[in-house]
Amino acid sequence: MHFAFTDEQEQFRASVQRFLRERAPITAVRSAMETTLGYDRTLWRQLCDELGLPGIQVPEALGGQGFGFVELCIALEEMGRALLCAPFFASSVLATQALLNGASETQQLELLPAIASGQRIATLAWVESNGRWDPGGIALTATPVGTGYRLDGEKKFVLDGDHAEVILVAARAPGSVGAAGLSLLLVEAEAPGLERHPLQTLDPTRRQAALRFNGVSARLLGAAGNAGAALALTLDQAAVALASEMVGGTAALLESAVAYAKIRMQFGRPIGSFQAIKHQCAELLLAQELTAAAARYAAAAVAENAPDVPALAALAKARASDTYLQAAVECIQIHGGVGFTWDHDTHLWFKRAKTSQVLLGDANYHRERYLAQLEAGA
Amino acid sequence: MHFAFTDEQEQFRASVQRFLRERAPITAVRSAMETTLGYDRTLWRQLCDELGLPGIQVPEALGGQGFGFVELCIALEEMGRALLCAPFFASSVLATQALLNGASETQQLELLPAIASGQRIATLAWVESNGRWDPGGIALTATPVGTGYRLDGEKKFVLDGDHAEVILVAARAPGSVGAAGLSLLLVEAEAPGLERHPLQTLDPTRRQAALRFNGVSARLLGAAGNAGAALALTLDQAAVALASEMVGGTAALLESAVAYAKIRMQFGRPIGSFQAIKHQCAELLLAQELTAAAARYAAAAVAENAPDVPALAALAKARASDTYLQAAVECIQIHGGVGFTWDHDTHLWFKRAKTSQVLLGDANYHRERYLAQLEAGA
Amino acid sequence: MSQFDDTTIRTAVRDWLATHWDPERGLVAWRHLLAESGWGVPHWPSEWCGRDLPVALLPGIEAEFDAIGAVGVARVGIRLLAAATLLEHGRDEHKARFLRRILTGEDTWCQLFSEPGSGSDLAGATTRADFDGERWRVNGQKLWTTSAHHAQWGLLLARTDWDLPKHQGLSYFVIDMRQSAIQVQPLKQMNGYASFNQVFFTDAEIPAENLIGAVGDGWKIAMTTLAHERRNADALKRWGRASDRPGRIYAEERAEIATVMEPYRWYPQRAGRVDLTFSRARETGRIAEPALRQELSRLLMLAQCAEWMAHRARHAKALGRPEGPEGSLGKLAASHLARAAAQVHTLISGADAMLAGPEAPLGGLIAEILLSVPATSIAGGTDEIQRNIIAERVLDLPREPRMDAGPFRDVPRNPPRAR
Amino acid sequence: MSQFDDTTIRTAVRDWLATHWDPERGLVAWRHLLAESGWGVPHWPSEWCGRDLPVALLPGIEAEFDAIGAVGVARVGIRLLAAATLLEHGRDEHKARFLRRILTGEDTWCQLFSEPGSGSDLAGATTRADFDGERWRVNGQKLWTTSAHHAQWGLLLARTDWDLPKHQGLSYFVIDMRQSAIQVQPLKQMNGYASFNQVFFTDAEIPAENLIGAVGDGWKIAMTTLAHERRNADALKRWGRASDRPGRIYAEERAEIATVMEPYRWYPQRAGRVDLTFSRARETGRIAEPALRQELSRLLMLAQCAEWMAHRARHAKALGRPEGPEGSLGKLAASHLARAAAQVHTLISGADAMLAGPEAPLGGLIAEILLSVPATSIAGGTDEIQRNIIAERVLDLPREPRMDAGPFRDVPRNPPRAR
Repeated sequence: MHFAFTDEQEQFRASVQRFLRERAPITAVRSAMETTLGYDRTLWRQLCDELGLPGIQVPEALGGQGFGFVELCIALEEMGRALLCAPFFASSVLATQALLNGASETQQLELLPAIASGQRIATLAWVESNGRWDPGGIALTATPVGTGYRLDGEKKFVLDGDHAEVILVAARAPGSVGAAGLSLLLVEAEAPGLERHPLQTLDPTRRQAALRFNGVSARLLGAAGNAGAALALTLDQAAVALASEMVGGTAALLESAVAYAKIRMQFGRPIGSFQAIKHQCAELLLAQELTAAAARYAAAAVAENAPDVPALAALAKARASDTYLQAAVECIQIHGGVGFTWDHDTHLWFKRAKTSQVLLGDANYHRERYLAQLEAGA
Repeated sequence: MHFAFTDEQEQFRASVQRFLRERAPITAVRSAMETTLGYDRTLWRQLCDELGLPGIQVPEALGGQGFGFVELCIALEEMGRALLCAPFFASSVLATQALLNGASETQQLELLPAIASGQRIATLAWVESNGRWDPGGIALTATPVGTGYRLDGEKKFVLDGDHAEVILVAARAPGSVGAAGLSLLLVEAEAPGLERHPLQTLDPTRRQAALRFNGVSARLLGAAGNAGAALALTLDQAAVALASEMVGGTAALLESAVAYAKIRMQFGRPIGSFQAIKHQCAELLLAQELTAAAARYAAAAVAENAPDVPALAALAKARASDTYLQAAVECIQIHGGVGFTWDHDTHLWFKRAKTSQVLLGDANYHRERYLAQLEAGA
Repeated sequence: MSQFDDTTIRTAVRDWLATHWDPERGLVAWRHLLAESGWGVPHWPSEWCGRDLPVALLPGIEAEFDAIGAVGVARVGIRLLAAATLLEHGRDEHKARFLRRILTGEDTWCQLFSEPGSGSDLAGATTRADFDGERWRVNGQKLWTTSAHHAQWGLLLARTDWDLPKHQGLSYFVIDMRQSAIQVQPLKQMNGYASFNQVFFTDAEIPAENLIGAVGDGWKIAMTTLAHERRNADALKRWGRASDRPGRIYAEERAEIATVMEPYRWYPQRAGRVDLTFSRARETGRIAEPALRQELSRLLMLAQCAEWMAHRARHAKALGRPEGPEGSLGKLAASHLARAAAQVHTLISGADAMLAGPEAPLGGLIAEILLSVPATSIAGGTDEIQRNIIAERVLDLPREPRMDAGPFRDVPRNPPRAR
Repeated sequence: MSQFDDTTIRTAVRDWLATHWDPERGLVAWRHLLAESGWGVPHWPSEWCGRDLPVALLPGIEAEFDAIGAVGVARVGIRLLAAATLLEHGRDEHKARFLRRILTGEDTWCQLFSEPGSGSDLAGATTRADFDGERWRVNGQKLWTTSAHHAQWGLLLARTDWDLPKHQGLSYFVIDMRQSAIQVQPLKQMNGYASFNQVFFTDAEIPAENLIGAVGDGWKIAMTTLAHERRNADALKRWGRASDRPGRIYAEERAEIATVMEPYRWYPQRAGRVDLTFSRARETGRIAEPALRQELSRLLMLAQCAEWMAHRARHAKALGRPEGPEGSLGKLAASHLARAAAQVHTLISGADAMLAGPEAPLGGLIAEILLSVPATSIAGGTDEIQRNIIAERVLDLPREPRMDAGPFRDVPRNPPRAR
């Protein structure tokens, strides 16, 4: 397991960072989040054509860049730092990993190239109104009809679910319970009986939708009733990916707080010379270093298919949930009144932090999971 | 419900404080804690004869001072502040309240005067090796034998149990479970079959003992099998009393930390001029004010037999567990290296704080109880 | 018995109300009557719309008003701070000119103290007022100014001497907000509300007679205003209780209250809405989750303690004991509560915490809480400032070395912000 | 290939050991051999018991020693800091006089830096050394001096000029601890151990030649010592691994290690013993308690992250990148860990947490943890100092205004403590 990035990885990070700084500054984020679509198609095409990011971890044979999960997470750190407003997480993390984990080779060959090239936007719909993040909470049913399936039920909190063109749906065989009987199915965006309803989100930079399935025709991916493990793995990988994005967001907040503390004068001194501010920043840096170490170790574990990915994913996400929010709260606090204004940018990261805190499960959920994993392994 | 002490109560507090400052300074505590008996008999007699403290809340008809529970708690705050090393809590809180709550009037008339005058030291034995603070954890059995009872089993963490002359024992009818079937019984210290074994405690100022009952003869107090409610009430009252003592201890630690921060010079400034220290002290004062408010409100509720005593006791004890320990940890921290030395006094309060944190149940236990009470009441 | 006897006074006011009260009268006209009679602010001096009565008699008088639903003088907003400040520091001509129209509600006021460059450090204000021999000319920028867009008058703290230490170089003015040299811009917050304004001054004018106190008295007088602001913070919770009775005067009062209260609509959410946590936890079934139970219990305990602490402080004050430290302690406790409540609301809402708007939990109220709570530890003095106050004024810990003691001209400070 | 080739060197040391190693030899005699041959400290200069070899070759050489169980030079305790300091700042006569007896273990050393009045502020030392024309006379008091009761030599930081700013008025000496003008008293800690000493100087003498560096260089030289102390802190965990093989030399080494390691016996408990929490939680059945589960999980995550952070820092260093902030960050993380571990141990132990001694949980080990953890956030630089270091040196936040910049004579400081 490696503990520091290679020079090649650092160069890759620098190129992503440069790209995002130039093409997706926070002013661009503000414009994009206020559009109907929710992101900037031109920027998305540049992201695909110039950096090939949407398929970075996808094998070249499947139309991707053939890099690993670690590189994906490096890109996500930078996207988190820049607060990128795009369907990357839905399409290139959730849907892509679900296909890599759960679809047959033929299906991957058919579906992934368009997603990896960024041509088609995909998403994964698994959570429902009950808000349960674990696959056991799925109630939507997939009933066999001829060679296909019929989906009945609803999904909620579907990232970019209002505009994604490919929707992967986690469903269960009627009568099944828990992790058994789950299947992964493909639904086209225009399928009859599918109602998509955008949700108003706290974080305007990450769209979500509620989906209603009224006898929607769907195509099975992988083996029927056997998607439980693939789905669980996908969610663990997604948790690591999200934690990486959150580490990047935390870095942006910490930098912003420290930079302001250096120049803001009160009582004839920069406020950063007061221990109250100094020590808060020092503790925040510590929290961030610890969490970054966790996210990076977990990313390497995913890349190596390590057996402790579930524990490491829980650890990284739990820490990131706490640390990102801490950074957001304290960055506002250090900025004082101006940090609470709309025109100041901190609230945009705050809203992402608040949402990321619960997305894929909050810290309590993952702490419980982590300990259960340790118990199972001990 | 009152929110501030009356002038009379403040005068009473002042007199107890003056007495303890003069007769039981910390040097006296250090001497007493190193004796075999564990306290200073002369001081105890003065406490009884000059202030009548041991029976302060006991009605005059039963040999006490006839003050209320609020006055008891004021005295306990001062004892906590002075770190009094004496069997007061065991005898005048636990045993006295158990008798007031659970013994018949005749039994009270017979037993309380000697205890209220401080002539005889009593204690209450209810916890066992399983460490459960709730009466449901009691396993020791009381089997009827003629007009009396035979006790078989063990008790642990019995305050001053190695030297108390009167031992009140909570026992259960063979075969009973939970809060049902519990009785309160009286055992004389010299009863055959009773083995008393002093425990080595973290806090040298509060003795504890393990007791083994091998067919010990005991006398029933109150009604047989009906002591569950009286015992529960006694433990709630004891929790409020202990919280009061802890509030006093916290005050002593806070004063000590603040006083040192004012005079200790580092880098050409008193350390109390650094925000790191200042803000720590400010937060500690806040925690203390909040906890003191809880303890005092709860004491008044006990005095008035309010129905929400269980909830208030849980609240006061949970807050006191956290606040006292916070004060102890931070008082050491602010004193730096010297605060970690044996010759410095802070560790004596630290050890009391650490012990009080779990005595009668830790904060988690009482937080759970509090919420359960709210649910039951809502 | 003297005329100050409670019963006598209550009879007097009851008689007066019986003669004069009429819910179909216009609000302003009625309040002019109140001002003339002295019954609107009976504890004020009799030459300034009052009756020289002791404050202790106010509750009885108010009870008489309440009994028949009689409307009182304009009691909401910054105008009260203006009145208190003018009563204490204004000259007779100021009182004659401003007080009555404050009571009638004809004038609204705003407070021009905070600046982009001076938040915690209010005395570091750099908005300047220069006397040109005839009038004062004001240049600079103020911030966080509630109601500036509809106020007639502003209470302005401005620097009049740059060579004195910072607290000594400030003066206090009443400024006419209705001049083109003053521009008011709303300031949107992260929770979507725009409760405050930025105010820009470009050679705005103040006649010489609008200086309050002497040149250089600004800081001292501003402290009077702020003391009343703190005192009134509690009262805010009771504001806005407009009567729903029929009658012209009630309709007018409701409109007045709606205007003045508009900026404060989100304040309950800012405090974290602890009151909603227990019921929400039960309704959602989340109360069964052990980790949430601990957090919820801790929060409810803290809320209960904070309430007792406040009661205890008030009770001690009622017993005539010194006020004590409860101001900053209470404010700091409120900060802890708000943050902990936001966390508990998040835990309770789970995935739903990601939503806002009508489909979100409680129609978006939870989202509003999450986005409003960060203001609690900043507005009205940051947590850091509260901890300093507690440490220095309650615990008597030594102050930090001052870096801003010399002439203000030489004190390092923030550059002016680009507009 | 040159003589610095790893294989060549390993062959050379293997041959030398084959000829000279004998486990029945006396420890000191063997180490004299090592010192003469240069194989004990091969990276030291060849004129001072070394062989001028690059540090990179050390692991290979150590592996040869380990392979046959050959004992090395005295590697534990303050003497290593003394050696490192003397090598860098000592004159040849100092090196000749002290280095060899450090390596052989004949001399033990102690470090006399901290004082009752200067803890965090080490440069505020007030122990004075005055030159009487012939020798230095030392008066004052030092604190937290490990091994002072058996050390031959002390590394002393003392003030030699009171008119210079504090960092410039200090000088660095080697002082002979075996003189009656020095009194050593053990200092008992709250956990019952007495690992440190207080050292009192009453006209203690130092010959002129025992000044290290120039007068006024004390602070700079002390920084060298402390840098090595920090570097060796990690090594402490590996110290004391005495071999249990039979043979006279092993017995002597075991005795040496026991003496030097004695003060550090409670250090593992000071760190909170996270390693015991999970197993204890399972054994006691408390792992079923939901509130504990959260705390335990949080703790184990923190411990895991702290380990990774340390790994990552070491790995980056190995790749030749700058050392970075890990020193103070790691120390601060250790503080958080220790405190959280003490809390978890308390929750796990429940009522048993009130006990100490043989009948207490783990034979009193848990009690020892609870009473030792408070030292973690103080010893070796308080948490507050670590946060300052991180803020100022890593985040580059501005320093606080200094109140101790002038002549030390005028700097406010603590009065001398009564003995």
